[in-house]
Amino acid sequence: MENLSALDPRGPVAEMQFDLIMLSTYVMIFVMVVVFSIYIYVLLRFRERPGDTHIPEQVHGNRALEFIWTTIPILLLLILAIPNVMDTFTLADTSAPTEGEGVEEEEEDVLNVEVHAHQFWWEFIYPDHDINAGQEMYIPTDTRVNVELHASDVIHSFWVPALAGKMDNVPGIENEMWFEAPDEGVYFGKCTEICGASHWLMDFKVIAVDEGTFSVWAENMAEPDPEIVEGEGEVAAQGREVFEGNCINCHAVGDEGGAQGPNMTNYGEREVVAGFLDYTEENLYDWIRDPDALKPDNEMPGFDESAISDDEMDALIEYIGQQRVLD
Amino acid sequence: MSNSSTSKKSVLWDWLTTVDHKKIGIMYFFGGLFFFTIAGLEAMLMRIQLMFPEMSFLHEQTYNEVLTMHGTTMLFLAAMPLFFAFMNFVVPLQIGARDVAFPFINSLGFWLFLFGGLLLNLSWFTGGAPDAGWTAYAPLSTTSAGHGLDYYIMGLQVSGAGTLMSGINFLVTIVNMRAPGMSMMRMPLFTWTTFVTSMLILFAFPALTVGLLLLMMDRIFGGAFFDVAMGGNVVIYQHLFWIFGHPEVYILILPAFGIFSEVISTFAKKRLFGYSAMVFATMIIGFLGFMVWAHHMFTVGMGPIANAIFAVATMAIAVPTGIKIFNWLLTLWGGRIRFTVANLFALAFIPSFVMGGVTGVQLAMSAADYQFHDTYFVVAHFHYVIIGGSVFGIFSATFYWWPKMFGYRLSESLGRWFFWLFLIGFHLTFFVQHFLGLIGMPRRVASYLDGQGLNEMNFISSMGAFMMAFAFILLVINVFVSRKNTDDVQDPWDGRTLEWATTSPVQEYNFAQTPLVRELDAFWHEKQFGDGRMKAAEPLDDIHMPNGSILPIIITTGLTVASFGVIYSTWSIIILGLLINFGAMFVRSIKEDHGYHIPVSEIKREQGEGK
Amino acid sequence: MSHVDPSAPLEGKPSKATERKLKNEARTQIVSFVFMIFITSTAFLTVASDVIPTHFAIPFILMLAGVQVVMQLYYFMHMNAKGNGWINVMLWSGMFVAALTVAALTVIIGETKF
Amino acid sequence: MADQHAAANQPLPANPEKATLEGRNKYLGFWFFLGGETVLFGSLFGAYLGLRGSTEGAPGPDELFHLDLVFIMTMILLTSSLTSVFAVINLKRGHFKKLLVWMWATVALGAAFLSFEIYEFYEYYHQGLGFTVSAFASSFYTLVGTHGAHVAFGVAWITTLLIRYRKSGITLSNAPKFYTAVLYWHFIDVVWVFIFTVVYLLGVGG
Repeated sequence: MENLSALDPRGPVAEMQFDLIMLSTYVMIFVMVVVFSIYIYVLLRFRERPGDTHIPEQVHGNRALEFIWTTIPILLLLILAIPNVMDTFTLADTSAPTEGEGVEEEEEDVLNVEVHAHQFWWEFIYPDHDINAGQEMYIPTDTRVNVELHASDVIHSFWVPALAGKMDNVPGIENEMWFEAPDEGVYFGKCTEICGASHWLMDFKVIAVDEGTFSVWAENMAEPDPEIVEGEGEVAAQGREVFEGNCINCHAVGDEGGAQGPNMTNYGEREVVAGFLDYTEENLYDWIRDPDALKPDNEMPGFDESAISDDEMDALIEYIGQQRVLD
Repeated sequence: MSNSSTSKKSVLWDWLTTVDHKKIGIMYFFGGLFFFTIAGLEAMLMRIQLMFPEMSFLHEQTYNEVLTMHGTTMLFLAAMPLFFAFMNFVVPLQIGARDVAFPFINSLGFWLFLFGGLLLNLSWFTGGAPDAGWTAYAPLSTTSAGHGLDYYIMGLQVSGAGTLMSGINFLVTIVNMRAPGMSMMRMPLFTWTTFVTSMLILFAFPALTVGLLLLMMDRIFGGAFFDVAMGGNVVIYQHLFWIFGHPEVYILILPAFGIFSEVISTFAKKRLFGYSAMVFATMIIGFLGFMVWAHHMFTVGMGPIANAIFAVATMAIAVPTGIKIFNWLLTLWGGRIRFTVANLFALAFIPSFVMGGVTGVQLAMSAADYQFHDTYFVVAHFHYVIIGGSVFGIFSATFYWWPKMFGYRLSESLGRWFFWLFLIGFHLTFFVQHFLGLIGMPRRVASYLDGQGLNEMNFISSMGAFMMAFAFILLVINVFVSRKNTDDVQDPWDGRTLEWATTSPVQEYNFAQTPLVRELDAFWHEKQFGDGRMKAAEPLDDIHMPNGSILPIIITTGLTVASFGVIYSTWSIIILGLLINFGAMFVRSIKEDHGYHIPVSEIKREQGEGK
Repeated sequence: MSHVDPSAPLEGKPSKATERKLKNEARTQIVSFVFMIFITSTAFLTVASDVIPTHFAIPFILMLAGVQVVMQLYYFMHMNAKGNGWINVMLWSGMFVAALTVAALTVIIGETKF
Repeated sequence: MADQHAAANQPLPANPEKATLEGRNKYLGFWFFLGGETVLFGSLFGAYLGLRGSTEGAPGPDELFHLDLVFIMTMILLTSSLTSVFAVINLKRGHFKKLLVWMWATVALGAAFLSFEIYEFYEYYHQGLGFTVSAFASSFYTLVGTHGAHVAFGVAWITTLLIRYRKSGITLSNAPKFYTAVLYWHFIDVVWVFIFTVVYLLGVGG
């Protein structure tokens, strides 16, 4: 799939890392060519031939050779070590954008996002915009994003291969990283630290949109249209009631509701349910009925028909589908 | 003092009580092979699950248990014991010793390994195996439900104690028990790597002991080491684990380096090129093994200075490793290379390991590692070094030393089939995994979604795994069908080192007279410049031998019972276990047992038969 | 053929030279002991008396501990005796690894970035 | 074999603990083991130092520690190191009775140390420092407790030796046992020196 590959970098950080990967690959291919050539020559030239009984000369060693194959690798490693050290410092520098290397923004152009990882979903808090978003991280293009990583239960790791290498979400410790997306698009992200049974399903998306769209998104996320929040139309209004009766303790729409589960303000715009299932009414239905069957060990309880009848479920799904902020 | 007349006891009792390093070596071999098979089956389960996207062959929870047990079993219970098998069997012979320094502790070490391993695997039947990966990072490991992680902690604690004892035993054996003339710089390279490996064990395992102890404190006694709410810090566990864990991977590779050095020089019919450089490189690798652990933690947030330092230190390891590779190539250069199965594995090791080594250098680059870390790229890398290095080393040693250990030669033709299938299967399985990692497949995932471009390579990888499994079956068959190849087993490869100067099977006292060592490759030297037999360093005399003992098993049983008590937090069982354990230790310490002597007459008779 | 019986009591006296050496040793041990008591008390007083500023006290008492350990190892445990080369290698290697561990666990556990 | 009993008593070698290969192996192996123990304690020290600030509202070092008590404990352990040194000197002299006396003195001092430590833990517990109350508490008890367990094991070990060999005289087989037990005892003392300094003195003064 597009935008999931570290080999197809879509931003300056991933590019920097891709360049390092390629540099090291070239150096390493050179090493392999040298070793393999000697190897193949030796095996062909010095194999035992039928009837050969000579005793080879018992050579002890050769100091000059030892010196050569100690020195040359050191030089090759220096070629890799120097850019690596420089990049390591560049990547760790989340203080403020530096001049050069395509990064020219002013400090106020930086977008700060706190990433909170949970078993098994992602929460994105935009402290400067008063936004709490679940599973999808909207960012404006061409803006440096400074990310602060947190974890609420076990260790997770935040990885968006096409934009930036990963950094761990460690409980009790605050990590930082940054990246930038010059192009609009959806960039796929995954958790890369084993975090329990549904580790493999802990996917998320970074969605880069143009500056204008982002400000619409940000405004509506912070203060969604009250009509939508209450549910437009009779069915949705009934859905809102179901939502208030069952969901709101953990899930918020706008600023109303708990934060144990992902924020649902823009749920209707999601492409997937639960981070990985195609957004269809059937999938949403299955998910609410029995989340554990789809994503083992996750925190969301199931709601059987005694809790939410099929009719109520239709209303709820209709209501959820209405929760959109971009149109 | 007991009598020398070895009254024939039952075979089973003999093996249960033996303190003979050769028998212990053989038990390590089969113990290791048993766990190797189990861990291999676990690998197959994983590859079946990953053959197609979104498979539900295994439940996610089961998958996590399988992956944890695969890693843990392979490293602690398969690879290390298999090396211990050869170390135990071969090292005393290579240095011309009658036995190891501590035969009793040697036996204790084996039983601790075995019981620890069985204890760990028992978790499958008691409600679920550990599921937090072989690294068992807190807090996933401290909060994991059920008792799986408790089994992990206690199983590794028990077998780790055995490993530490074995390490000390090898160290003292090599320092104190070398035959006259066997200076440190005349020791065969396998003995050298055993020595350095044992040093790594001595200094690495205590860190694991503490790491596991802290996990135990948190899980069982409510400690707060890794409980963030109580002020704990989860990174501490990662440091402790990797301060052990990185030397551990060198514990797994150095003995293989030793084996390849022996095999390559034997089958090239040449002295090892740059012997002293090889010894020096081994020591440097051992030293650097302790300096680089944090490269497993680049993404944990230590900061750029720490990352940069550990990155550069890690890269430095490529230098001594390169020295070794080139010295092996130059050993082959000008030689007369025979392609026996043992040597095929040694030769296949060179390119395979170089490929694992270069990805190691790539991983060492911290900035790029942010992309590699915890993806299938890493999985590919460490399988290239552990299979391409350690496992090839084990197979090479199996074919090389089999005649000495078991008195018959494994079939070369069947062995060749095994080799080629295994080699091709191995590269098929793991080469594609480099790319899987780079295009977005994290490691330790129970499955992957369709439509992300991961399907084809995962399928190829699984096919390769089937080939390896099939190849392994050929090895097992080989063990059974080759049993008639009992001719030419004393020195079938025109060996260079002292173990080939003994009879096959080796007498319980190894050497009737301690040999006098005059050169590196002592036996080769006598074959080239002497009469083909080792000179004796002492007159023929009675030989002192240690008595066997059942106590190691009793001590181990006690510890295992106590471990159960800990797992289920039951004080009565803990106390019962400790009583058995300390009781047996007490008996051991108050019972004077000075072994027995084999009289000259009997030795002469056996030597006569041996001719 | 006769073999040495390890359970037989050892008899007789050590040689004059050994006896002299042991006597000297006993004296050295007592002196070391007194010195160690002195060091420990100094460290104790450094902290207990509160007169010495902290930034000086910490390295000072750590140094005293170091001195005392070396005395234990070399005077009480005879690590410097002849033929103890490997023992020195192993013990100092152990201390080296222990020092690395302590440094890692106090410095790079993520709370402060370096 | 009958002739072995006839082979009567052996003359005293200069270093009876290293007079046989078995003895030399034991001596060397035990030292190597101590090298490993160094890492074990290093790791525990590291964990303690990493967590010692995390008292989380529960009592911390400066509120808890009675330096004078700990100072007495230190003196006891130091003295026991000296008594064990005298034991070794008498081992080499061939003075079996004195060896026993000094070893018993060592055991007694060790037991005294242990009782102080138990009292100390008891005190802290009643001042609100349970094992589970904070990361500091867990790491403190684990470090100091592991040392205490070593002392307890040493006391038990030496006592066993003393009872087992109460009448045997010094032999080639028990000399290395006494010697290694004394090495172990010194090592315990070495570790305590660090605990005294790093945990207690720095806890109060640092």
